[in-house]
Amino acid sequence: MTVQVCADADEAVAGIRDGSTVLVGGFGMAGMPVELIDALIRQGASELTVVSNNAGNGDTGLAALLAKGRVRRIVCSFPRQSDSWVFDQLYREGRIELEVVPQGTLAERMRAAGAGIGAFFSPTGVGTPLAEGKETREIRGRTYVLEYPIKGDVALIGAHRADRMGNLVYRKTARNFGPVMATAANTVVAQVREIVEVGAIDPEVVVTPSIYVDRVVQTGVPA
Amino acid sequence: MTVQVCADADEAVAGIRDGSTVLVGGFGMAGMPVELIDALIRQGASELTVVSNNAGNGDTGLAALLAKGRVRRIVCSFPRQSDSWVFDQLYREGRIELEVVPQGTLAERMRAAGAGIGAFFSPTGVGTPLAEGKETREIRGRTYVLEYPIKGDVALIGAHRADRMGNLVYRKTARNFGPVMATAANTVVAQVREIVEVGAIDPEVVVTPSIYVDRVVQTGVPA
Amino acid sequence: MNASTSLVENLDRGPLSKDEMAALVARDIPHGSYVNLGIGQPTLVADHLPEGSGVVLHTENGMLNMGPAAAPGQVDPDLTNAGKIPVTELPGAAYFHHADSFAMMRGGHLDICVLGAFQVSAAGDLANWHTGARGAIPAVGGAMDLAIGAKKVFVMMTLFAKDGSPKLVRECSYPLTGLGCVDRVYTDLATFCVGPEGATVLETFGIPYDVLAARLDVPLTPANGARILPPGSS
Amino acid sequence: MNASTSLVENLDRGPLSKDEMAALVARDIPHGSYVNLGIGQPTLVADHLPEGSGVVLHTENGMLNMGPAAAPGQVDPDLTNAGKIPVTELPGAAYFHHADSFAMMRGGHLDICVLGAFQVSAAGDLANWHTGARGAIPAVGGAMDLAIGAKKVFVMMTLFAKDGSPKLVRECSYPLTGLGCVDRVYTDLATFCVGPEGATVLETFGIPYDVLAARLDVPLTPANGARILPPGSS
Repeated sequence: MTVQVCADADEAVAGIRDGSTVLVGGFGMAGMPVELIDALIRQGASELTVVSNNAGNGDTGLAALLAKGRVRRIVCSFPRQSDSWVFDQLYREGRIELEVVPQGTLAERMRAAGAGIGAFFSPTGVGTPLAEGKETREIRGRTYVLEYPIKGDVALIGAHRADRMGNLVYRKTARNFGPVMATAANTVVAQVREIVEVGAIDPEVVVTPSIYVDRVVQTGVPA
Repeated sequence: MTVQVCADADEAVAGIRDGSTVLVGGFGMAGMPVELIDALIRQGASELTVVSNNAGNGDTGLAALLAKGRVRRIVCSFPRQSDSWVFDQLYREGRIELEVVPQGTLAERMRAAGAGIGAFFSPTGVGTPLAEGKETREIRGRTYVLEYPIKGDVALIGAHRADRMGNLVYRKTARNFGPVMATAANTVVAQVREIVEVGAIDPEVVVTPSIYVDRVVQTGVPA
Repeated sequence: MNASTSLVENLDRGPLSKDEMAALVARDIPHGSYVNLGIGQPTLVADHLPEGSGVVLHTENGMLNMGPAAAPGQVDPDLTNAGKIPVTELPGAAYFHHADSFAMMRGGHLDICVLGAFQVSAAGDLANWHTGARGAIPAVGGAMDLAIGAKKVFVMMTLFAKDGSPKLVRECSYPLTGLGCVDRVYTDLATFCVGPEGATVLETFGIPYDVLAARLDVPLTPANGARILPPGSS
Repeated sequence: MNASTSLVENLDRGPLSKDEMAALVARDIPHGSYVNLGIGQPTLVADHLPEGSGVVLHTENGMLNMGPAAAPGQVDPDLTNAGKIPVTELPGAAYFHHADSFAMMRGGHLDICVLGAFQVSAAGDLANWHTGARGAIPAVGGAMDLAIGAKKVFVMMTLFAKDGSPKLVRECSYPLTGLGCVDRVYTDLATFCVGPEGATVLETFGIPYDVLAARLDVPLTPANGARILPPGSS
């Protein structure tokens, strides 16, 4: 359906419910939808499950959301970083649940959700603690572990540019999880540096087609 | 490894062995690697399994390869077309095996081969003759059928432009199966309309990164 | 029109032409929908979408916001629809590869697809790819992916085959395309909702409900349990 | 160097510095390889690739043909490596999203990846993501995908931990990253092939083979069953 071009980040995150699963784009700060996360803090939804590569850096963005006690559970590949003190403390105090997922499995499980795949056999993690309790199968001489989709109620992503239909392009390695998460959530919200007219993005270079995008908001300065 | 920039289509298809599985790009004529197929006919490999969306049109390209009796088995979604008389006759005479695969399953099975996925549960085809004999499973209330990867020994694809490293871009709907097949074969051969210097393709718009491409050949006229 | 509206018997018009059926389908596509139109008759629906409908057309061979068929001078062999017919692109279009295109379909992102059919069952089973005839060459294309992928599946077909047999049936006798996947059936004589609750008649065209029901070997319910003749009907 | 070469005991040099180990790894990367260098020590390998090596670096966060770390004036927050360090792009680069990047890894398209390790077993099992210590926060990142995905996995590590325990072991005691995935181990004291046949010593540095073997609790074989002192060695 037609994309909603929002006046500000608060409008863009309106209606997110307590208990939602929120996919949050970015790899470190590249592609991190900081303004949307700040708006989500103001919006107030709690008991969230957050799916993101990391578990927050420093005291802003995802770390600030965690610090407010809004996140019940985090699904990520790499929570522990030099500046992940907010998460570290919550985790050590038993105030947040953690599911560690290999990074490629995290991406592929979201892709599966977006692509209508019910489950898939992955070679990643076989024989490791992260495959414990999971179904395994030998296929053509190799062992695989069965992985299930991760679907979001909401995805918050950062992109470089949107047109007014919702087509998105990204910039350099800030692309990372954005295009995958955009396929894997019921409501996809993108913050972008600039919104351009329909037709201003070459159809050959669109990375996230408009069909996936529900709301866009321009934040910060066009690059 | 470093891409081989070939002098002509014959060099590009050299070494394809009898009995190979050959992925052939294109949807109808858009993206069809006609010059590579013609070279494959001259090259002489036989007993081939061909994986392609269609089973040849008219008397040229894939149809000509079939007419020469080089193809033992074809895996495709839509063999029967108004101008598929070469295939139709071979099939009715029992001289070619046919595996019909839903188009999206065909694409996804090749993607799985390229992405290291051992098998995946798809909702497509459940309860239909094309799922007969396949393992099914109910996951979260929906029934899925288990599908396995399709891997090629060789992929022959058509693209619009290559740089001398092997990065590829396509044009409009001629993109179709090319990018997927490029991930799914041991040797990937691309015919392109023009070969440009390294650096002449914007890294943001590369569709098939060089890592997937083994040989490129310039055919026809740059558009 | 939705299933809670009462049955309307249009006795002053019908059977509908293909274009009239296409116009009915077009009327039921909400503003801004992402839609895939199957090869053949469903393609006609595009001609009946009103100016400013905001409807975005998907083609399985890797494009969103496909435009009309190419005029003779516009033909670009790199730009075709699923039927291999040269088409055009509209502003805001996007191209993508086949795995992405079918991920979009299978993943439930298309709002509506419109397909032709050999048979549809009251439960919404679809048969539209293979007559099962001996010697026929099977060819499925993207039909199975569309049937199970789109949020809503609309079928456009004549209600009776050339031999007079009904195409809305208790159980499909032709090989299936998908199980319980059809939501709405648009025919020359009537429109139906189908699904787990069975078949509901929404509108008839040139035939009273009772006559229609007698010609079909399918338990039918009139929409909303009521039957309404539009004003001016005989 | 390949495993059919006879063992070389370099008694005039070693233990190797990190840079010397990185240079050894760089020497063994064939021209034109597509390579992923893990976070930390493996990053040093890039500095030892010769001009014109044709090696293309992959970073898991979605890029091929990554260039060196960004100089202070070049920093672009949209362009980092897997360690979140600002980097640069080389001509012929390509960007792609995370699912595509890990499909590339898992699908076996990278020729070589170079990783650090806590432990490697003689069979090639790798432990490099988690010490298993109580209270430690697990964080795996892309290590498991790289370990099972790349055609060849090279490990760079010191042969002994700070507490003196060997890191080349019969069985890893730390939680595994991957089973039987490591091909080559580069350490300060020796280089090894590991795998189903067990551990083979290719070269030693500053330590004779016999002394090395006595310090490890792993059955070892000298490469090609023969031991060769290079000319000029004492």
